[in-house]
Amino acid sequence: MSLMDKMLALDQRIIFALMFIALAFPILNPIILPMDIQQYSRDSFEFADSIPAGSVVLIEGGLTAATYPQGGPGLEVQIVHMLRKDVKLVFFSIGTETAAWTVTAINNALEKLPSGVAAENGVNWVHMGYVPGGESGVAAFANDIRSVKTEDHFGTPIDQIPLMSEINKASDFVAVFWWGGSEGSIPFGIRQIVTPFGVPMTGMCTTNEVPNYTPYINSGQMIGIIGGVRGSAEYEYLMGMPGLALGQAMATNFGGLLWAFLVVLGNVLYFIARREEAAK
Amino acid sequence: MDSFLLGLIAGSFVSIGAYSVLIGDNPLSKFTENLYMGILGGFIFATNWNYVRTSAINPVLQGNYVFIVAILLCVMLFSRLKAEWLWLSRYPVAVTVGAGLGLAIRTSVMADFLGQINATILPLTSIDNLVMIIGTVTAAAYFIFTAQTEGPYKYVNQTGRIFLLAAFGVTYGQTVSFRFELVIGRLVDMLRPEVAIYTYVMLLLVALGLGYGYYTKKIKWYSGR
Amino acid sequence: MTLIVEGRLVGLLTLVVIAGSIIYYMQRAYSGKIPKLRRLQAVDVIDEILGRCVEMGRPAYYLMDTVTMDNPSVLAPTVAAFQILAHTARRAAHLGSRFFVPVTQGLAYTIASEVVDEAYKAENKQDELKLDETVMYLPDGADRMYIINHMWSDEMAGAFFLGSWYHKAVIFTENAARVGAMMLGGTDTTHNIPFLVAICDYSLIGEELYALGAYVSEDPTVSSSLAGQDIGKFIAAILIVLGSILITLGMSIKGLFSM
Amino acid sequence: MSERLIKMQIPVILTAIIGLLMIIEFFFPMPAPVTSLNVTLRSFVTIISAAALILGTIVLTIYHSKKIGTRKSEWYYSIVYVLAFVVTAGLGVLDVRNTTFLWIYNNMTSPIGAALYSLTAFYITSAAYRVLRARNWNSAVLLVCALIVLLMLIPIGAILFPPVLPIGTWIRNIPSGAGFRGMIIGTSLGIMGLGVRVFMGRQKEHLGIREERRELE
Repeated sequence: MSLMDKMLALDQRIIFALMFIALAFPILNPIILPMDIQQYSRDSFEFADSIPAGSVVLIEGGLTAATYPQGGPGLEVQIVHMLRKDVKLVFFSIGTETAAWTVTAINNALEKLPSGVAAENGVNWVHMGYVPGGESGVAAFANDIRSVKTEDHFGTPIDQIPLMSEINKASDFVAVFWWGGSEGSIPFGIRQIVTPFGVPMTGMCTTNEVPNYTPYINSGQMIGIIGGVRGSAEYEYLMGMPGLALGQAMATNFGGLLWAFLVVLGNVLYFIARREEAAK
Repeated sequence: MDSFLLGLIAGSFVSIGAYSVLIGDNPLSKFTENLYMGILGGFIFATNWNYVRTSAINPVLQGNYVFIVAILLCVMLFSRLKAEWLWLSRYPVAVTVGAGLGLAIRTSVMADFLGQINATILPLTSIDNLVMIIGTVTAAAYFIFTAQTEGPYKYVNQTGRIFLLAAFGVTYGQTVSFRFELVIGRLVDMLRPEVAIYTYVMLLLVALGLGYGYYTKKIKWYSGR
Repeated sequence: MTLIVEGRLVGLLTLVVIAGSIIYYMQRAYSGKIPKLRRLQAVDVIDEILGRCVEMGRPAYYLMDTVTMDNPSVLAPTVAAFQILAHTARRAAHLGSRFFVPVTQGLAYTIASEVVDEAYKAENKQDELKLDETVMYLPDGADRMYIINHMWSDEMAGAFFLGSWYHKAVIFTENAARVGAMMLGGTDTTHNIPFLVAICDYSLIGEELYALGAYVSEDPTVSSSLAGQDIGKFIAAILIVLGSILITLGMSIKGLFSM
Repeated sequence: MSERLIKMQIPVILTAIIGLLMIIEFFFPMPAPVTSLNVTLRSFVTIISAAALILGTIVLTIYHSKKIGTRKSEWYYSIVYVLAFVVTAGLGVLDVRNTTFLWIYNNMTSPIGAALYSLTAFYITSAAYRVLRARNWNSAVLLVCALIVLLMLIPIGAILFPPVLPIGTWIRNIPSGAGFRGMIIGTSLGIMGLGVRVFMGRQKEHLGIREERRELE
């Protein structure tokens, strides 16, 4: 076997070990590099910043255990951002797992809140919890909240929640922040809330879904988007509260370089082998 | 040792169990996978049962008898477990699929179809607009299946394929970064200063255990492929 | 009381036109005139792959990943995967190449067995078929290692990755490429199309999967549906090009969309 | 009523009626009783969807219990599944806000799920090195775009290769945006096509009715 074949037949597990090291190393000793802010993140932040005090915003919490490290920091900072501006928040989720992680985001955000900011459950924010049925569930919730939710995530009957007294349809909200994570649920928000009710929407999705939604952003159906951990880091930066996301965004450096190097190396070896065969 | 730290350590141990599948299927990875499926199954069962109870059973107990029909449809769904009664489950499926398709179609025609067409009507004053128009039209036309590829359609088809490949290339690059972010998210919790020592000890134990298993052939070693 | 909800008239008209054209083609198809679909290159690729398997005396794998029948978003690719399975099984029976179809869901397993059995019967090669070795039920989670190990031990020469593919696409395609199999991959899940397009020798993108299913099974329903949907794509192309030319000349038709 | 009517035709007709009710409600102003019927139907859909998820976990548990009964290969892992399921489901049904129930979920399921979901990061990397080849101009276009965009996303990329940022952003916004826009138009038409086929009763697989012999033959 020529050197080439031996290099190409490298055991998978060696590559896996290299990847583990490339990802773990920057976590153990982080290096922070300058990072410019993407336009999508800036648009999303500025739209959130433009929400007038006293208005009510709907937030879909779609982060799971796997995507919370990426979206969680951004969502927490946005909750602080809104509560400090006295914007009321109504949360809901279309998954059982995501409903539980939305509670985590709210709790972490409340801890980060400067003292003196009103953040009472049921008055400043409420978590309506899990709505099953995917896109149909979103449509049911958007058209008549009380038809699908009789109590909030913590069991409080909906009629005892002051914040929900005048709210029962999507048009009662000033905006929607759709933290879809990797649910692929952003089209549900666009089709069942933006289009029928005309409520403006921004949100977050994991890095791999950003290209899918560029058409909705370019057409104005969605106002910017927070893309993956980098988007969260940029939101943290714009809020002047750098935190967990920035370190994780930096940790993708060596992994990304290793991947790029392996692709180039693999192709170089492939082309050399192909030219050798042609020469034979 | 408060429950938060205990939780992080337990999380680190089970993550190592899950990652051990990278070496090749072994007892630890299979144990971890089945533990995961079991707990997640239980979680989904309990949370959805809570939803059915609060949204269907409680209203009936409080006198709103319309929801008896919903409970009936749920029971009919369970007839799928027996082949002869399968036809009973067609009624609840008809409700969900009928409503699901109706709700998707009614707004998709405006949000997706007309929305994207409207957004692509751009003045031919810039290169970007020109590329966007040609790209959208040829990418949509790529999926025309009743035009034969001999005539001029061949060039439309090939141009559309280039734009689609660019879209998939971008998705590929973004997905690679996304997958790394998933691992980083897990490693951040496993390598926290107060948890790192437990992670290293567990890694050592797993390495020794598997090494012993492979050495004594109790666990099948998958040759490097 | 306006007759139509404000701002949704054009949406309704569009839906009526597109649904109308699909119904029109469907009625024609069911009265005998099935619309002629474009011959996709993949049809010849199936024969090429199976031919290679016969030459090398090694099996071809047909993998469908997620095949659930009751979830509408996965219904179209699942139906297409079974239609292509029927055709591929028939070609395999005809050419006499060994064939392996692992399935991870119970209901899909029974349907796949029926489809393969009917295919071999149609080629009256019933005796050559050992059904329980050809179609196998592998529960989700246990299928990954089993399939990868057997890819290597069988030294498989051909592979089809057709249906609704999720994160397992990378794992199987990499091993299949390393084993040296010729591969045809196609899915409509946009997150995983890149992996199949990049790694497989031949690939189908999104709706091409449905078109291949309709073409090989001459299914009047899907063929006429695709023909009707093509009308929608023509409308889109005309509106975009015409609208862009007009707007360049200063006349915008964008207002029409929100009537 | 004939058996065929109850078992096959009514479910198909019911699917079409409910689907059309939803569509009509959107485009035409409706009298109150029709709207409230639709609201009720949509709440039924959420309840049935929740029940379907419960059914899914039961089917899996039955499978694992049978595996324990018949001692099929590696049946002892199924004991782990069944025990984990019964403990978690039991605690959760008693009280869905029980702290132990939530602790088990947060600290046992979540990390494993996150780890399993991230496994593909490793498989992508080995695939990148060993099989991802620019064999023809198709895969070359795909590979170049992937490399540029990845380098744009990682902070160090823009520092080492500055042009990656403007080019990557342009590729993602314009060509890739156009490609996805074309696909969204196609997918939307696909949903409409599927709707017509299902409502016309021509496509019934979702009801477990395999396509009958085609009327043509």
